[in-house]
Amino acid sequence: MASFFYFLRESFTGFSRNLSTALGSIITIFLSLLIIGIFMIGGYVVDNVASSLESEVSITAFVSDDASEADIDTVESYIRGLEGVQSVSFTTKDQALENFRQTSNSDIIDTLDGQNPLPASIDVELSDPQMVEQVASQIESNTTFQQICDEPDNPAESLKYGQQTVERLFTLTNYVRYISMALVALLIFIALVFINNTIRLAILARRKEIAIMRLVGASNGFIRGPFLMEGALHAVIGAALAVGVLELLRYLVLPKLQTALMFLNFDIGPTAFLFIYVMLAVSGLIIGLIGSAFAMRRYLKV
Amino acid sequence: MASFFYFLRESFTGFSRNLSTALGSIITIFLSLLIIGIFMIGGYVVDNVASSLESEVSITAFVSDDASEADIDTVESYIRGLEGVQSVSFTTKDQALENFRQTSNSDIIDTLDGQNPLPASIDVELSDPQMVEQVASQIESNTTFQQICDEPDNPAESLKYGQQTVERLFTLTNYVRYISMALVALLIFIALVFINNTIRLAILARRKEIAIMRLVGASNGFIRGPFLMEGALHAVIGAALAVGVLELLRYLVLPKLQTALMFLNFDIGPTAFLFIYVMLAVSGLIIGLIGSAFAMRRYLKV
Amino acid sequence: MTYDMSQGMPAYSARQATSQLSAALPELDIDDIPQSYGLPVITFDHVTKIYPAQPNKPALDDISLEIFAGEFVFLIGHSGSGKSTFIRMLIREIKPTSGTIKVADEDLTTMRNWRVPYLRRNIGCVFQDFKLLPNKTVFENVAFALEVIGKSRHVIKTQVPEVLRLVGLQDKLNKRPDQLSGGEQQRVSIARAIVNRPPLLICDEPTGNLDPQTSRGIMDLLERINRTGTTVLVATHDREMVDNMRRRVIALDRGVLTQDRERGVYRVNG
Amino acid sequence: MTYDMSQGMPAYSARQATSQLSAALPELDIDDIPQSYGLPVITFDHVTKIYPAQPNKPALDDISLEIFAGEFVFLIGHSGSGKSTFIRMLIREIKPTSGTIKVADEDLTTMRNWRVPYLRRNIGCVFQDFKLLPNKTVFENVAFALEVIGKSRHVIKTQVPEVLRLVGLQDKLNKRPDQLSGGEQQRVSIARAIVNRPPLLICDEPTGNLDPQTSRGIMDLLERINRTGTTVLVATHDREMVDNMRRRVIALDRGVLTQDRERGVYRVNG
Ligand SMILES: Nc1ncnc2c1ncn2[C@@H]1O[C@H](COP(=O)(O)OP(=O)(O)OP(=O)(O)O)[C@@H](O)[C@H]1O
Ligand SMILES: Nc1ncnc2c1ncn2[C@@H]1O[C@H](COP(=O)(O)OP(=O)(O)OP(=O)(O)O)[C@@H](O)[C@H]1O
Ligand SMILES: [Mg+2]
Ligand SMILES: [Mg+2]
Repeated sequence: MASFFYFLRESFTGFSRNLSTALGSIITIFLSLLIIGIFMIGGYVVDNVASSLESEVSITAFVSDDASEADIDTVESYIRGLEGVQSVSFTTKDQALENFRQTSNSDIIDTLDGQNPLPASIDVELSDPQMVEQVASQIESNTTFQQICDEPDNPAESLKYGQQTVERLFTLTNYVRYISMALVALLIFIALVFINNTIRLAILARRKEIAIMRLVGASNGFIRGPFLMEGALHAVIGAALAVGVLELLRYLVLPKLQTALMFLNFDIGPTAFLFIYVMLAVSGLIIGLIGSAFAMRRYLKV
Repeated sequence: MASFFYFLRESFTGFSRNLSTALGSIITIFLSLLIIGIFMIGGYVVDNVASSLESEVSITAFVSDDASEADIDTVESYIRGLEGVQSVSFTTKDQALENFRQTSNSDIIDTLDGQNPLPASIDVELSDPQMVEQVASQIESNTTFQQICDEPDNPAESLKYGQQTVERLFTLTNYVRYISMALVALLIFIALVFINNTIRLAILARRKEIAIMRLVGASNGFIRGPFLMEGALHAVIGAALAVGVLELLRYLVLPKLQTALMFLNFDIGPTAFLFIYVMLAVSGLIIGLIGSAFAMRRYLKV
Repeated sequence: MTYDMSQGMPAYSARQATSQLSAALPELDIDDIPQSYGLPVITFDHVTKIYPAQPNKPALDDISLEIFAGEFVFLIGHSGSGKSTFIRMLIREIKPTSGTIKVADEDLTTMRNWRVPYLRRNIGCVFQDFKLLPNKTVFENVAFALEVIGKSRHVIKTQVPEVLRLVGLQDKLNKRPDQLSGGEQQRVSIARAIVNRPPLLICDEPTGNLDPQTSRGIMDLLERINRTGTTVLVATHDREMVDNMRRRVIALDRGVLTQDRERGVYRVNG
Repeated sequence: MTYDMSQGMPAYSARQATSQLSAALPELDIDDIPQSYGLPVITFDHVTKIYPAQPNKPALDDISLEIFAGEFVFLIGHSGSGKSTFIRMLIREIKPTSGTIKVADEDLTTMRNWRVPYLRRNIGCVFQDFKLLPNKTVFENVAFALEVIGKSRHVIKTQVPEVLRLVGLQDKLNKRPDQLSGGEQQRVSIARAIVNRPPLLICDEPTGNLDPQTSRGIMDLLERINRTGTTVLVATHDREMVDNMRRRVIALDRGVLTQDRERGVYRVNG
């Protein structure tokens, strides 16, 4: 324990003596962690977007104009009981026309002369978008639904859930995830290389010092101590700086981005941020320690 | 000129003697340039997507069912003569219905019982999407068009070009551009800091050497020469490695990405790649040279 | 002579310094002047050292000798004759190409790497090129040798200034090596070597950068340390010193042992 | 004496070496033994140097003296008395705190920074700590002093081996400094200082790591170089050498000039 304090003291004095080297490695760690942090936040945003896209996957079950309310209620409660279903709602013919009018900008509605060709529908929101096919086939096999559905000859035709769209969406969001994961991994790797390089150079600059310590009878552990401490100190300072800048980004830049880019969801919870920060601190520390230890190895062969 | 060769020779021997330092700075430069390169390619992809979105901006001029072919031809050739117009085509009522059937997945068509409420239209593709409003108002003020348009009372109503969509699209693509530019700038800055750090540390490790050279009567230029040469050599090697990896990415990874992500346009021309590579080489060189020169300054105060 | 002792050489009376050091030095009585027939501390047995960079000219060639506990030995020889190589093998900075070296019955050629620091802590060594830590002050450089063996801060705070006073550097405690003259650096190196009272003291050219008067002071110090039972080996070119002190002299010439005699003088060839 | 000259000291006959060097040295005739009343090469005018790290004890205190072209001067003094400080000011490694220093009529205190390299090329300097480039071989270290002044590769290829032979290192051309003994490093430093035949040669402790025989050889060499008209200033602790050669001796004591006499001996206090 005494030597722990020796190491701590040494690393602080080493710090102030080799200020420019120290600054160099702190800046490297800081920037590396900053990039990683930004990309982790970016990853959360992509994830948000992907899951909001996925959550838009819903099933619409068209109901014939002359279905009785009782039957509709039966079907609705049946669907509500299915696994993977989040909520069920009913859209009347009028609402359907109104929705269509709003989402489509073609003039076709104007040409209908008061007719309403659109059927009423039961709208099913799914809690797990991946279960869409299963839920759809269960609805389809429900006998009451088969009676009240818009096209009784072929109940499957009355169920719309855009199989293709769903599949495309999944491949898309998965791809986006993979690419951003690959990018984050690449950046983490690059940051590791940078930090390792920096530490190696810093230790290279002090190889003579290390050699002298060894000649005076210092054991490898004793020599390694202050250097490891110094690496850890740099990592902690670098991580603190990175967290500070990320906090600034979080409170100053993210809100602006959010108002500007309404279609992206920058709403990342505080636990996510905490997770990111802890990750940064821990990985910075690990990188600093392992980097120092590794870089020193070749100067400690006795 | 003789000293140029001296510098070259020195930088090569310096290279082989300080192999691990040299490798460190080469790897740093290589990875920095690689990141910058990847982000420049990403920038091109984003740009492609943005401009393909923008190029989808077109004007549709609805024509009344009883317009004569001669009038339509007159209007078409008038529009063709307008500034900012790329091409003009005609969509008949049947084609319009077919298009609608394909793009809309609602059942509304089936309910029309053979009616076709959709008007025919003249479709105008724009060469400069930003001129959409100007072209639209010119079409609107054309007298022949005012006669044959779908709603003669209010010709403007017969012109569809989604003002809102256009504006949103522009803000979106501009935002994407700004953000990716900011990201690239940040990464370039970070790469600069890394490279500068690396060079600074490498020179720090040799500060004693520099001091001795000065004491023996070497002028600053003479000392700087080999170091600059060495910096340049590292930069060139790093840039070459980065270009090599980017070429690999270009021929091995991009095609796969393209087939996987159909909706993105990875079609970047060879001149664009050439531009990226030249940029990388030049910036690597500038960074290496300026970094070395800058890092050496404080050891050359006499 | 008007020379003020506190500048050129430490301000101590022989009596005073001896009593200070004796409290610190190995467990031999001061009056017990050692005899050469003690235990062998250093044994060289047909030791040859050939540097890879210079394969056809051995730096040391088939050296066999014994140095006994309590001896004071001079190692002389021309420039490049292998004196520093001899010393570097004793602290296992390098290993012999063939032959065996023993220090206090431990065979250095088979010694495990992790034991080397413990060997070095028992050998005080003054290096020809000083080998001071450039980022530490004089005090810290000397203290380092004590920190390494885990001495408490209290011990360090008392012993380091004392030993620095012995070599005449009491007013340079807080200077860094590059703020010292050559001779001052050399004396820091000497202080570091003796501060933890090693049973074996090896000095490579300890007075090469010192004026005759300071040299004599250092030599007196080494002699007194020797008188407390410490074995002392000094590689030197200082003819005056060797001739005056009349101790055992080992001479090397181009790696070959040419002379080894009690009460010798500075003469390289037998 | 069976000692082989080619090892300890260069294998040259005085005659031969002189003619080799003379071809290389400044334009004075060899027989023209210089007189002390030549032009002043070095002028110290009330020079004081106070290091910032040691503000209340001047390293040099109000030194005034002149050294003339062709002189051979010893600079002596205890360890820490300011000899190296004196020398470091001559090559403008440091500036005096007050007073003026002139070298060959150029005022070093007002000299522009960019001119300093040109000053240093006219001063051969043997540093107390050698200051060899660790990444270059012996040959390259010496060649560097010629490359710096723009000598052709042909000149370098002939002069460097010659000067290395003069200091007895003909078979160490391709070694790096850490593969040399202390004395060999010192001789590389000497070779580098004399290879470009500077009109002023300054040696800080040039024989501190050399045995008496090699020292004598180096001193003979310096004397011969001096005889060709080069002004030589040697800071040393080697009493034997100073006493034997009987040249002008300047003594410093704690930064104060205590003695300056023609044909002096090693004695610090006037
Ligand atoms: N950079 C410095 N900062 C502070 N003090 C210094 C510095 N360099 C030297 N000194 C001090 O100045 C004094 C003179 O030093 P100098 O190196 O000139 O002595 P010297 O005569 O060469 O001694 P030696 O014979 O031991 O080499 C010494 O006391 C030394 O501690
Ligand atoms: N690392 C090395 N590689 C190759 N040769 C070396 C190495 N170290 C020393 N030598 C050579 O071995 C010989 C003996 O060197 P050593 O340092 O032992 O001499 P020394 O007696 O200490 O000389 P000095 O009195 O000049 O210090 C020299 O010729 C030297 O050039
Ligand atoms: Mg030696
Ligand atoms: Mg000195």
